[in-house]
Amino acid sequence: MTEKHEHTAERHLRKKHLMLDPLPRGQMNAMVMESMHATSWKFWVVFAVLAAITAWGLFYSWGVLMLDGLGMAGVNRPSYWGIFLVNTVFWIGISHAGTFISAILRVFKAEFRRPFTRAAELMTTFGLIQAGFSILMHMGRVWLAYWLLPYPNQRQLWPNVHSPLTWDLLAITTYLLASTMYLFLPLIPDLAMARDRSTGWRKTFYKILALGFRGTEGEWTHLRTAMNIFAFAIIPVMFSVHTIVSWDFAMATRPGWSSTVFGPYFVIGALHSGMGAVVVVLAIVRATMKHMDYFIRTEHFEAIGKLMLIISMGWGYFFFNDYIVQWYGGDVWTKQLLHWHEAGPLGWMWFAMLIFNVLIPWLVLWNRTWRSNPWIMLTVGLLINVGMWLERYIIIPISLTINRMPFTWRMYEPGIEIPLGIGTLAFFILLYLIASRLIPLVPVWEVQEGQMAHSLKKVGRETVVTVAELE
Amino acid sequence: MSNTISRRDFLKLAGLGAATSAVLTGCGPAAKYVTRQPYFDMPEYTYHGESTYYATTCRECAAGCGLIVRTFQGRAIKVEGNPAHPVNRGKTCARGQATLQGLYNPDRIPGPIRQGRAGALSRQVMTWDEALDILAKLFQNTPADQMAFLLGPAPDHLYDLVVELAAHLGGPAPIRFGALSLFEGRTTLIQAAQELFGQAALPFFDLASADLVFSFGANFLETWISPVSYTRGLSTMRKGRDGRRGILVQFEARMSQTASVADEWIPIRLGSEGLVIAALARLVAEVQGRPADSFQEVTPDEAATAADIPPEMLYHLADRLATAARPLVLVGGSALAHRNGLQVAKAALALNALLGNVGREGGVFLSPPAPDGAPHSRLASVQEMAAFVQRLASGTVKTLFIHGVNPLFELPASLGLAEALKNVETIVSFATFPDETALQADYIFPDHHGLESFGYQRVMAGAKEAALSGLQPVVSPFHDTRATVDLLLAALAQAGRPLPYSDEFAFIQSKIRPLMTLAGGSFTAPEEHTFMALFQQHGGWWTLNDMRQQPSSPRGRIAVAMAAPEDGEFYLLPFVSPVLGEAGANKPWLQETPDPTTTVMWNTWVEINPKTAKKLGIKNDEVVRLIGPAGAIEVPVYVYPAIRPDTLAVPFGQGHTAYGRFAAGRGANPINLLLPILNEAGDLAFADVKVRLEKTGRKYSLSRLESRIGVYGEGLEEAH
Amino acid sequence: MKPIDLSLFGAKGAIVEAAEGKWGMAIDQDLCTGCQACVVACAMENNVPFVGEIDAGYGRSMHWIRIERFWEGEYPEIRMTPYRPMLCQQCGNAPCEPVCPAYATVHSQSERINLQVYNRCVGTRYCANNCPYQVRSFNWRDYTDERVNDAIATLKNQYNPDVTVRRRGVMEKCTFCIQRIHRAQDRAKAEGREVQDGEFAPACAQACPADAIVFGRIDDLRSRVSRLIRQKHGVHYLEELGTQPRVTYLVGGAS
Amino acid sequence: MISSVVKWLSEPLGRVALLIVGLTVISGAAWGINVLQTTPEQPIEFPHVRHVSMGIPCLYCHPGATRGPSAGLPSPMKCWGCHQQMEITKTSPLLPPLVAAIENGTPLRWVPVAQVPDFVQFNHRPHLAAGLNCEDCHGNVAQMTIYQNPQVMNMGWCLNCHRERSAGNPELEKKLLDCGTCHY
Amino acid sequence: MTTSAQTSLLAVFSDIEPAADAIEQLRLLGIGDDCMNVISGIPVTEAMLGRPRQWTNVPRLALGGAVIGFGAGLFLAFVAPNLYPIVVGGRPYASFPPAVIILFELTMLVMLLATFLGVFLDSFFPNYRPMHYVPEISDGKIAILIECPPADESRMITTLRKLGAESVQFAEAQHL
Repeated sequence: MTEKHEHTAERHLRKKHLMLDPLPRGQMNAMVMESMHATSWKFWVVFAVLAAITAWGLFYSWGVLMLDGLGMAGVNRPSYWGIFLVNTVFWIGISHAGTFISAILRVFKAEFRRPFTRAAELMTTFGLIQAGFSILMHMGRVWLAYWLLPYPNQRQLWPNVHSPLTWDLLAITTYLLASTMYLFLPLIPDLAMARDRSTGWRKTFYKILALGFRGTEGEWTHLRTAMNIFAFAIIPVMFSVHTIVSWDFAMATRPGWSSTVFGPYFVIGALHSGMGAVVVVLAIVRATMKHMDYFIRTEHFEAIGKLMLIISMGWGYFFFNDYIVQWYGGDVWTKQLLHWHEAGPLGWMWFAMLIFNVLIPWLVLWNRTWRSNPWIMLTVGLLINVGMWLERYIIIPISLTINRMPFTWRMYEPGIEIPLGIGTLAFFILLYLIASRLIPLVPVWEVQEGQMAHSLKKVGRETVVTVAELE
Repeated sequence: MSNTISRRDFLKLAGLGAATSAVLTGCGPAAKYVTRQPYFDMPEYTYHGESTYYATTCRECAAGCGLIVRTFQGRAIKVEGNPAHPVNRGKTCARGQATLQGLYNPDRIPGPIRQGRAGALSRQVMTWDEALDILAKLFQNTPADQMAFLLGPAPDHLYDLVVELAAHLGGPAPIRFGALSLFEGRTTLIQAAQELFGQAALPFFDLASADLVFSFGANFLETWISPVSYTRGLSTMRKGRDGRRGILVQFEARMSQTASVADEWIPIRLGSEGLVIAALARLVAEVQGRPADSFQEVTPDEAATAADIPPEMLYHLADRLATAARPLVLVGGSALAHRNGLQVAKAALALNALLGNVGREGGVFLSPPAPDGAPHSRLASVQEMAAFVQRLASGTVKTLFIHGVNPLFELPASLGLAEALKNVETIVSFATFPDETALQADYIFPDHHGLESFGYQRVMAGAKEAALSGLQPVVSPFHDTRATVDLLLAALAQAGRPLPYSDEFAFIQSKIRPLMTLAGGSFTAPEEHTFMALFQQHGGWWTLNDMRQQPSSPRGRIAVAMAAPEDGEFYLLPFVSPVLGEAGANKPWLQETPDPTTTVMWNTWVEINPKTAKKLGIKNDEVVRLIGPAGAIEVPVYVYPAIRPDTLAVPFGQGHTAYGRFAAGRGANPINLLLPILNEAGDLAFADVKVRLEKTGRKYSLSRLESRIGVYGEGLEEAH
Repeated sequence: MKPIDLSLFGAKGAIVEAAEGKWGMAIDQDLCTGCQACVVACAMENNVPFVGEIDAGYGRSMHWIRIERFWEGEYPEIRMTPYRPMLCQQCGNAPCEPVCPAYATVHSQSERINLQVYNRCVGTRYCANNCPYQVRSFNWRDYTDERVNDAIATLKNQYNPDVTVRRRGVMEKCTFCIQRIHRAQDRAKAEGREVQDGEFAPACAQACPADAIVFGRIDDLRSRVSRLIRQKHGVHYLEELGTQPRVTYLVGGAS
Repeated sequence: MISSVVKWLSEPLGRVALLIVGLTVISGAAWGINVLQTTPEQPIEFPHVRHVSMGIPCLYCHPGATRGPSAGLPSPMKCWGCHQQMEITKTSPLLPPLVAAIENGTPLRWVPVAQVPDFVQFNHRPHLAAGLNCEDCHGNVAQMTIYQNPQVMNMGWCLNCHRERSAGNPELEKKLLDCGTCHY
Repeated sequence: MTTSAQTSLLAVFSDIEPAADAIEQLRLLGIGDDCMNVISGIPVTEAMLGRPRQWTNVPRLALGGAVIGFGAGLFLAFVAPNLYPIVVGGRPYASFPPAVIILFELTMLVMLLATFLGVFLDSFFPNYRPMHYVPEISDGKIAILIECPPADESRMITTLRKLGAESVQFAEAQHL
């Protein structure tokens, strides 16, 4: 009886936890390789559609925008910034998830991270690319964007170190490079694995990318050390990026923007949308790619769900913190702005933001069964992303309507931003699609390492999971 | 484009070449490289990269403001006011500033055209020799009494020549018309002065020295008679004398730009102006303890009821008027545009007389005479225009020459001009722009733009000094145009009936010559060439002392009553757009300059009181149909918080069907709502109209500079 | 011991520079009649393009100076606030300047006004966002390109050669007619004298029929403008933001 | 496929192909730069050297430099002032365009060479007033036939001179290094 | 380290335990630690195998990068603004608060770049020359690469087999 019970408990644990359900490495390798190779006609249909949307929405529309000027977009006086900046902040926010999962969770040795660090890091890099596109689209004369880089030139001019945009440029560049490198380092062993198992052009491709990695002691040591340095160093970089993004707003002398709490408020908002996006990606990857249900299990959704709940609470806290200070301050313009947020023609956005970002996560995520369900998590993740996009929309074009010159107050109506925004989204998914066929989405060696470290232990009558600290 | 070198050496300017656009500099099309075509011979007084300044006179309206135009390598760059000029003292209005957009307007008529009354500008270009032949034949073959000239308010030298020409040929005198004079009530004012003081001159209201001004309907800061001069007057008044700031009280059914600047705006009902003036006069007389015979029949309470203001207000206003040191009552515009407009004007002048300010500083004068002694030519009233249209319709006019006016746009359609023109055998237009009337001509022989022309303009009102303002070309003609005076002289010579002038310049010289002998002028010169040169250099000739005429003591009876228009829902108040005037619609920058009170750009609107709009369930930007006695127009609504609930107001200036790409097909023309109902002086009673309003269910978003949410103080709701 | 202020490291002349002005303007709102002459004069002088009905109605008009007015009350107790010409205030401590990453809007140290260097502008529009007066206008389209706006083909003949014509994607704003400042100074220097008070004026002040706009040296106590701005009823709008505007509005009339 | 191309490139023939492509690109770039730098074709191949050697001062033909922004290019009438009295006018193979211009009353379309972009508000007068000579910026024109810029006239070039001339004079530094001095 | 006279053997083990045992035995057989190399599909620490600690330059390079980045930051924040002093908004040409941000970002940027490059430098990446390798390693096997004199070959092979090696082969350098 007890034995049987124990056995069930153990089986249950093994079924639930990837780390307790090891497969031989070779088999896992084969599964991951197969997930990359198994490409049905549906994939190509989706690929073609996305490629078409990207070509039209992103590149063609951008060409039009550059040729005809920003009048094609909906920006005007006083909403000089519009959806381009909304999208920039949104994509940078999304990109925070990757670092959060692979760096913070790595530092704190949260074992559930192992199978999906790569998927999250890819989001970081691809999200930052979209953010970069979005901010370049926003520029009136994008062909001169290189003037913002610090390099010696005959004009003898350097970028203005007082401008939050210069800080932004430095921070985003740092973050993009760092997160790309951080994506690449743990990928090297997996590329070597893929190299050993491919033929034809893929072999060449992996061979070049794997750089000749074999897995010697020295290589592993250098890699591990570097990854450790990255894991610790990229966390402050990540925080700095979104803080600086928030300073683009907080440094301005505008009602509603000039807020000291904007830094952490933006960071937590970024994590909020990032985690939402991770969940969406995981649910889709799990449902569409072969063998992924082995690697990505309900435990992962459950764990991320918990994180999302905490982050949602944190977001609510910071939102309220920002709100009440502004509300209490009694500045006449800020009062008008808050009134405009809630009771203006786009007041529904404000309420939708609160419902999506706070109400729905709080209602759903407390329940273990619900948050273990990928489809429920997918929905919540999507809603959170919508909510966070609306938050940025409220902060940028809606808040820009109200300034200290009431004679200029005017609503913002998006124009070519919409195809361009759709284009960035399509390009993001497209990049992900391509990556899913070229890059092992699951870091197999990390999973194997985790499986080695996990074992079951009996404490009294109960079977519990133990983890050995291998490093 | 023309490479013709002008006649006089000092005007030998470069033709205009094509632009070299800068490549990828980011800031091109390079302004300074617009003209790269070099000089053949460098004109005297011109240096590379340096500007040359020419004095001339603004021809955007008939006020005659002096301009100094900055030119640069043969192009006019900027219009500035002539600081010495008595009318504007270095200042300009928005329309004057935008003259250059007329000069370089893309829709100018490029050369003589066989128009053939086509609906659009014909492409049948002809040569000037052919044009001359046609004109000469017309002069030869048309009996003088079957020839008619219709001229605009500017320029005066052309008018003088045509007067001589008509006399020379033995035909009727030319007729002059301008929409502004229609809206100003000019004829009525002159008539009132004639009846009251016995002198047919335009009253001159000395705003600058007054300390309390009651203004009835006169939009003197916008387009009325001489707006720059009156604005200067208001400014001086406001700055105050002995530290006492003058007060302006405006009586108008709608808050016009002038009313918005006023210290008080009193929204009296349209048509009650005469009663209010009379009641004020009676009360003032009572306060001063003098008899006010003319005004005994008016009871202040009745007047207040008619005007829809509290009676106490009237008493209080009268009190202030009676006790003010230098009160002034100003009347014009919509106050005179009633059937009893002449009586209103007379009442106002009489009230001034009662206040003892006629001929006194800060009071009412009569405008200075022209320095050359020529009588000021009066523009035709609508009555005279109606008679003229009758003449055209009867077919007795075989040849009609039109210059400087666009009557098809400026006159109410109900006058039947369009039909009447069909009975004219040949119409020759000298229009610079393809306006509605020009398109109905058989030939267009375009005149130069004002900045390319010689000429002069008599300053009728707006300056204390008697002034003859001079025009000279500041650039060589941009298109293949020809001065109408030159053309007429040449045609007469070819027709074998020459006038004794070799060309336009000689004609002008002959007219300027008498000034040389006058004393007290702004300059003197011993011989003619120097005098002419100085005349052009100074931008005209004017006396240095005050030449305003003292009116004699008033006489005659005044009987005012409430003007009563026929039935309709709302009073209609058409007003001239302060920015566009009557002919600014083809200048893109004027189109984009916001109306001062509503900030609307590029269109026509109808102003409706918020309460009325709410009652009718009409919102901003809803297109409504206004149905007047003579027609209907469709215009978007502007809910205007400062208009009487029983009144609708529509600006005049848009609604062109031609007149270039910026004007055509834009907005609506309220003048077409009106029947030719006149006041006793023959001016159009345009404010004696009631209209009905119908919803169309369509919307048209008016372009406004102002915010739709931010200008009504606290609260963010869309205004009312 | 000297206190250390890290935030003012290397401050040198910059702080003093902000406090002192050179050119300034007084706008008497009591005299302003809202006639828009300044608006058109400015556009003519500075090659400001027109944008057409739709763009103008969508807040894209390029006026460097706009005349604001507000409403108070309801009919019949309705009152229009005095017309308020709003143009670049040439702040001593301009919020638009530090936020530009490209140094495209900087403070002129010789003229003490706020410069916009068109050719350096990359169009981030941060300055316009950060301008509390909302007086910067952006070239949303190629309004000055005759391929876009065919009317320019002839209208460009009136372009002022002293002012750069801007293309799409560039921010612009009132310059206090710096080309006129330079011209006057250059002429005065050639003649070996100082620029006289009232010798020149920006296009708006020159045109203003009501004489409501007065321009001159505010560091010269005898100049007309500095006498005007020392009057009691002079205000600086949004002064509380520490912008140190160089445009003083005279509110409420002389007496 | 890719690997075979890469492999082919490492073979002798492939290397030759690489070399050819590289040379084409470099020579194309060189040609482009050369085109940008060469003097444009002028209506008359004007020998500056001849005129300067006769002792004609620069300001005789380019008098605007002392007065205002632009030095100016001479009009045909100015040339004719001297040339109508000279025998060479009839004989020189260079001069028929001038004679034609005079006869037809058409201007000579000189192509400006020493140009700054539209957004640079350059003014000759203050430079001359500050004691600069023409050759300080325009090089030794006495040695040139058709004028050529002796250096690239870019912002760094302007700034270096402005820096040198204002060094040690804070007031002048403010003026000469101010963005608003040239850009507005 | 190796001479051409020596031959290379590649012994593949399926797990850490036998590999560690083998290393111990080989050491007893007189093979120095520097004649052995472990190639594995997962990071197996030196301690697990009883191998001496590996030397890595990555932290030092990172530090060097940080210093360079900090220097670049100092230049950008304090030197560059004084090269062409421009007043914006009444602020000093250079001041500390923005400098903090610039210093931080540039320090981090160059440090992380240096770390990344450090991996390349220390590991001789990229390296596409033929190397001793068997693809099974990425299936989780642990391979020991032994350099030994040709004379010891056969003894080695038997010993390794005895110690649980799945296969022992003469390692031929091959294209990966």
